[in-house]
Amino acid sequence: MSLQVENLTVYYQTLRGEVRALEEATFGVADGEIMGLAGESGCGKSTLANSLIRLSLPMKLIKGRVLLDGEELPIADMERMNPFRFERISIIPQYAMNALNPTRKIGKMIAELLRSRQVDGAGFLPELKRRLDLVELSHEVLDMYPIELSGGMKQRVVMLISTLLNPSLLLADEITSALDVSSQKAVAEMLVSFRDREFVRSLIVITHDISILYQIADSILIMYAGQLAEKAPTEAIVHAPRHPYTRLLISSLPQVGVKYAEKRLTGIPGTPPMLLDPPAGCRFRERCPLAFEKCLQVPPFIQVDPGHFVACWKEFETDAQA
Amino acid sequence: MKPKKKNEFLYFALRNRKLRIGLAIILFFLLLALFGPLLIHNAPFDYVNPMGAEPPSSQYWFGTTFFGQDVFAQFVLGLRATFLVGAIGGGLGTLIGILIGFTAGYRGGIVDELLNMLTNIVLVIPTLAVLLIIAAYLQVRSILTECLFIGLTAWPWAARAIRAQTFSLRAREFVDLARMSGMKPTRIIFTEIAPNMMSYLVMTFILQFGGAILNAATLDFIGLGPTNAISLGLMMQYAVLWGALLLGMWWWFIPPGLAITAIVGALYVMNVGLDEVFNPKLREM
Amino acid sequence: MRRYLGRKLLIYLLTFFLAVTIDWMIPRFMPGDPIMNVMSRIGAVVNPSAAQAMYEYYRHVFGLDLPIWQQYFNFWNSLLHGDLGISIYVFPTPVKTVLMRAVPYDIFLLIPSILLSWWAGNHFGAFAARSKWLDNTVSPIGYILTATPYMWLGILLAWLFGIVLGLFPIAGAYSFELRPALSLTFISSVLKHWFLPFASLFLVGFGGWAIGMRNMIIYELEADYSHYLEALGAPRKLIRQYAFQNSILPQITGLALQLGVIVAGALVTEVVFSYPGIGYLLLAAIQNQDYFLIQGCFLFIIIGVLIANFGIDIIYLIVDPRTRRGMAGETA
Amino acid sequence: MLKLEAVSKIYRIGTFGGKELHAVSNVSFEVEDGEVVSLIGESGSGKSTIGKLILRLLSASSGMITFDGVDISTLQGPVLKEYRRRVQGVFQDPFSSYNPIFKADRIFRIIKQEFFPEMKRGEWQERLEGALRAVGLNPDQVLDKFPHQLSGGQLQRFLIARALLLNIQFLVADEIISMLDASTRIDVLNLLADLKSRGLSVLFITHDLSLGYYISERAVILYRGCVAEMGATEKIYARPLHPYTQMLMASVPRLDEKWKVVETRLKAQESELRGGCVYYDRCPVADRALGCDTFRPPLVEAEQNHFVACFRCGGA
Repeated sequence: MSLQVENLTVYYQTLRGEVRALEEATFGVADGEIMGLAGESGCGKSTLANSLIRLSLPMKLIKGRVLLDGEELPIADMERMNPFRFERISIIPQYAMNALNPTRKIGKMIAELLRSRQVDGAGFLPELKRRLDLVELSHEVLDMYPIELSGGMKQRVVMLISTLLNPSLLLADEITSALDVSSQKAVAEMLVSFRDREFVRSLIVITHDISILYQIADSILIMYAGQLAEKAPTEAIVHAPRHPYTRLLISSLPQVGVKYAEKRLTGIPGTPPMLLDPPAGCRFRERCPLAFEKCLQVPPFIQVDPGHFVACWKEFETDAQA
Repeated sequence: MKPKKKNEFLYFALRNRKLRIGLAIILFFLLLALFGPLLIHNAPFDYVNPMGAEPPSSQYWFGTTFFGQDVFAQFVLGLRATFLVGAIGGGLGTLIGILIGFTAGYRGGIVDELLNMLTNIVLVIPTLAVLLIIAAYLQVRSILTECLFIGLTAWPWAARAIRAQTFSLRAREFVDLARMSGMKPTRIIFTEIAPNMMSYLVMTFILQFGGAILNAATLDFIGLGPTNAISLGLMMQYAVLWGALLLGMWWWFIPPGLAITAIVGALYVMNVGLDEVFNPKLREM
Repeated sequence: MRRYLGRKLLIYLLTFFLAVTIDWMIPRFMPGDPIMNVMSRIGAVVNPSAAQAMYEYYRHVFGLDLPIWQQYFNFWNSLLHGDLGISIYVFPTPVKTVLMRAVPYDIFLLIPSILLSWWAGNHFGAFAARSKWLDNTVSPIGYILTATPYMWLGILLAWLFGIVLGLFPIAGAYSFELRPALSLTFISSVLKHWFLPFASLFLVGFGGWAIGMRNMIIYELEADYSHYLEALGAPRKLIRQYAFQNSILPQITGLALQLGVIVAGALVTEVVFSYPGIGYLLLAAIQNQDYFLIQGCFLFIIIGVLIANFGIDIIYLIVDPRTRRGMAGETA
Repeated sequence: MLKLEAVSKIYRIGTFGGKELHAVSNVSFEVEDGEVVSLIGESGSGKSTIGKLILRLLSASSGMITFDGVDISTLQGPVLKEYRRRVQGVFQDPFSSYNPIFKADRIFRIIKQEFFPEMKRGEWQERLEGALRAVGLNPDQVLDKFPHQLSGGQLQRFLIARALLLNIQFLVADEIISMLDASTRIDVLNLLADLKSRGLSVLFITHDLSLGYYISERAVILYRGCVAEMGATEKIYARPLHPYTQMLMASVPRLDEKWKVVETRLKAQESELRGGCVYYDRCPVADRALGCDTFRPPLVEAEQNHFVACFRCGGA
C-alpha cells in the first residue's frame, strides 16, 4: 500500500459552526494505482485531497491518520509537513492555470524551487528537458513568463513541476474540468504516462466527471456529502455499482447514442444535505429509494468483493441473506 | 452553508477592531464639531484675551493666540470646516468618479477610450498645482468654492477604480439578463451594478474624504484657503506666520494638526477595516 | 513596448497641452481683473514711472486687444521661446531665472526623500506583514505617519528639534552669514538646514509606502501561486520573496500616482522651513500677487512631474517582464 | 423561424481597435419551428457569441439574422421589446445570472415591471406559480429566497420559468447544465426537451457531445467561429466527416468505450470512407503508389483456389 488513510475526519470552521466536510474516511491506494475520486460539488473530495497535503485554516483535523509508504504524515502541522511535500506527496491544484508566479521565468522559478530542496538546477536540466518533451512543451518555455503561455500550457508546466521529484503520491485536483475535450484527453493520458514512466508511484485523480475516470483510472472512490460511498475497480463502479447513489448517478449520465426521444434518463430527486448540520446516519438517506430505519446509523465502509467497498446497510443485508 | 449576507457583514463589522477604533475617533471629532460651538463664548477672530498669548487654562481651554483669540473657538469651528470639506469635496470627487467610471465601464468602446484618456491626463496633473493657480486668481474664496475645486480635481483615481469594477460586473450574466428584460442602461447601472459595488463606493468615498481634508489643509496653509472663515489649515498658517514656533506657543499649532492627523488616520484605518470585512480572504490575517 | 511608451508619451503631451491651456485660461476667465490687482499692488511698491512701464508691459503681454485665438497662440509662442514673463516680487528678474535658482533646492530635497522613503517604507511594510502580532504593533505607526499633514509634521519637527532641543536650524537653506563655497562649514550648514525638511517629507512618505506594501503583500501571500508553493513545501522565505517582488511593481506605479501629492507636500514643507525652493517662492508670489511667477511655478511643477512620470514608466518597463515582453498592454 | 445568413462578428482590440479578432465568421444555419438544434464547440469557437447575437446582446459585424423573416438588427424600441417577449436566453452560470444582493425572484418582478405593468397582482401570482410548476418547482419552497439559498438546478429552472412567463417561441440555452451537478443536470435537460412539446424552438449551446446527442435533432459543429459540419445529429455522430469532428468524437470521454477503441473504430471508418484498402492504416507494407489509400483492392485469384484483396499480392 502506498497510501493508507484511516478515519480521516476534517471540518471547516465557519462563523455558524463546523462544516463537517469529511467524515471517517478510510481507504488505501496501492502502489501503481490510479484512483479516481468522484462526487458532486461539496461532497468533500477536494477537502480530502487538500488535507493530505496542505491542511490550513479554516480546515481543522478532527481525527484520523495518514500513512504514506508506512510512514505517518504530520498532516496537521504545516511546518513538519514540508519535508514530505513535493518529494513524497505532491499536488496539481485546481487553480493550476494561476499557480505560477507571474513575474518569474518558468525555468528560473523551477531552479529556485529545486534549490530550496538542495537540488542542483543545472544538473537537473537534461531531465527537465526530457520531461518537457513528454508533456509536449517546447524547451523555450523555460525562458518564458507564465503570461506568454496558454492556459493549457501553464497547466502542463504545473503538471511537470509537481512531479519533478518523483513523488510517491500525486494528487490531481479537477485538472481537466476547465479544459476542452481535446486537451482533456491529452492531459488525462499524460497522467497515465506519468505513472507508467514511474514519475509518480500512485495517483489520486479528483474530478466530477466519471467518464474521464473510466478512461484512465484503475479504481474509483465515490463520495457523497462528506462520506465515502463506494470504492471499487473502475469496471465494477461503472458497470456493476452496488451503492444506490452510485447506481443512480451512473444511470443519469447521458451517453453518445442515448436519445431523449428514445430513452428518457432520470436524475436523483432532491439535493445533498447541508454539511453544517448534516442528518444523522447515511447522508444519502433522504434521497435514497431504498432507505429504511437502519440507515439512521452511519453504515460502515466494508469490503463486499475483493477490492470493492461499500457503505450501505441494504448491501450488507442482502449479503447476509445470500 | 453560507450565512446570510447582511448578518455576516454586521458580525464582521462589529467584530473588526480597526473599524471600531476608526469609527470611534471619527465620531468623537464629529460630535465635537457639531456640539463644540455650543460650548464656546467667543467668536473665533475676536481679541478676547487682553494678555495676548496664554497657554491653556480653565477659561481658555486651548489657550489664546498671539492676538488673544480663543484657540478652542477657532478649533471647533475649524473642525466643522474640515468635515464640510471632507463631505462636500470628497462627496463631489466620488460623485464625478462614479459618473465617469460607470459611463466608461458600462459603455466601453470609443466612449471608454476617450474617458480613459481624460482620466489619465487629469491623473498626471498634480492636483495641488491646479488648485493653486485657480485659488490664486480668486479674490474672494469661501469654504464651498474650496470644496468645489477640490472635488473637481480629485476624481480621476476613483473614476479609474470604479471603471474597472463596472467593467468586470458588466460581464456578469445578470446584466445580460436585465438587458434581455428590456431594462434601460441607466436603470441597469443604478439598480443592478451600483448596489453590487456599494462596499467599494463607500471605501472610495472614505478615501476621497480624507484626501479632500489634506488637500484643503495644504491650500489653507499656503494662504489660498477661505478668505471669510476659519479652518484648521488656516490656524496652522497663522501660527507659523506669527512666530508661534519661535515663541513656543505649542497650544496654537498642535490641536489643528493633531485633529487632522487623527481624522484622516482614522479614515484610513476604517478603510482597511472595511476591506477586511468585505473581503473574506483578508479576514484570517 | 514601443506602443506602451508611445501611448504614455501621447498622454503626457496632451497633459502638457492641457496644463498650458489652463495656465493661459485662468487669468483670463476668472472673475476680477488681474491687471488691476497687479497695478494696485505695484503702485504701492514701485515708483510711478516704473508702474507705467509695468502697465504697458502687461497690456502688451496679455494682449487684451487681440482676438482670443491670437492671444492663445502668442502665449504658446512666448512659452516655447522660454519667455515666462517678468517677476514683480524680484522685479525685474525674468521668471525663468527666478525659478532656475530655486530648482536645485527642490531636487536636493525631493529626490533623496522620495527614493529613501519609498525604499524604506516598502521594506518596513513587508516586515509588518510577517505576522499578525507585528502587523498590529507596527502598522499603526504607518497609518499615523501617512495621515499626518506634511506641514504639521514639519512644524512639529521644527518645534521639537529646532526650538526645544535646538539641534537643527529651522529656516533657510544655509546659515545667512555664510557665502556659498566648497568649504566644510558651508556644506555642513547646508546639510543641517536640509535635514528637518527632508525628515518631514521622508516620514510622511515612509508611512504611506509601508501601509501600501503591507496591504499589497497580504494579497499576494493569499494568491494562488503562493498557495501552490506552500503545497510544494517551498520555504517561507522564497514565498515571501516572490510576494515582495510582485508587490513592488504596483508600488512603482503608485509612486507615479503619488508624485503630485509629494510635490504638494514639498511645497508646504518648504514654507514651514523657509527653504528656498519653488514652494517658498510660490508663497512669496502669492503674498505679493506675482501672477507671472505663480504661472511659472505651475508650469515648472507640471513639467517636473511629467518628466518624473516618464522616468518611472521607463523604470517600470525595465522591471516588469510582462510589459517588457509586450504582453500586457497597460498594467498601470 | 430563426435564420442566420453569413453572420460574422469581429471584435476590435487594442488601442483604438488596432487588431481584429474574428469571433464568428460567415456562419449560416436555420432553426425550424419546434426544433432543438445543438450548437457544439469548444471554448473560443464563438458558440456563445452566436447566442448573444441572436439575443441582441451583441450586434453582428456583417450578415443577417432573421426571425420570422424580419431582420432583427432593425428592431428598435417597442418592436425590440416584442422580440424579447418571444426570444429569450438562459446562461451557463446560475449564480452569476442572479444579482447576489437581491432575492432570486427579483427576476420575475423585473419581467412584470417591464412586460406586464398592467396585470393585476393576483393574476400575476397565478401565472408565476403556473410557470414555476411547469419547470418542476414548488412555489412555496423557492420564492422569497436569496440565490445562495437555492441550488444551481433550482436557479436554472427559475430562469426557464422566467422565459416561460413571456410566452416565448425561441430559447437560447447556453451551456445551461454544464455547471450543475451530475445527479440534477439530466432533469434540467429533460425539462428543456419537454419544452419542445409546447412548440418551442431551442438553440442548445454545449461543448458536450453526449448532451447534444441526447436532446437535439440537428447539430452544428463550430470551430474557431466557422461551421465545420452540420446536419442531422445521428448522421454526424455515426459518421463524422470533418477531421475536427472526428477528433472531437475520439476525445470525448465515454462510459461505454475507451478512447483506444473509439480511435480504431473511427480510423477504420475513415479508410472505409476514403475508399482505400480497409487494412491500410495498420498495414506495414501499404504503398500509396499502388493506390492502397484510395482504391479498394479487388479480390483476385493469387493462385488456384486462393483469393486475396491486396494490390501487392494481387498484381503478382
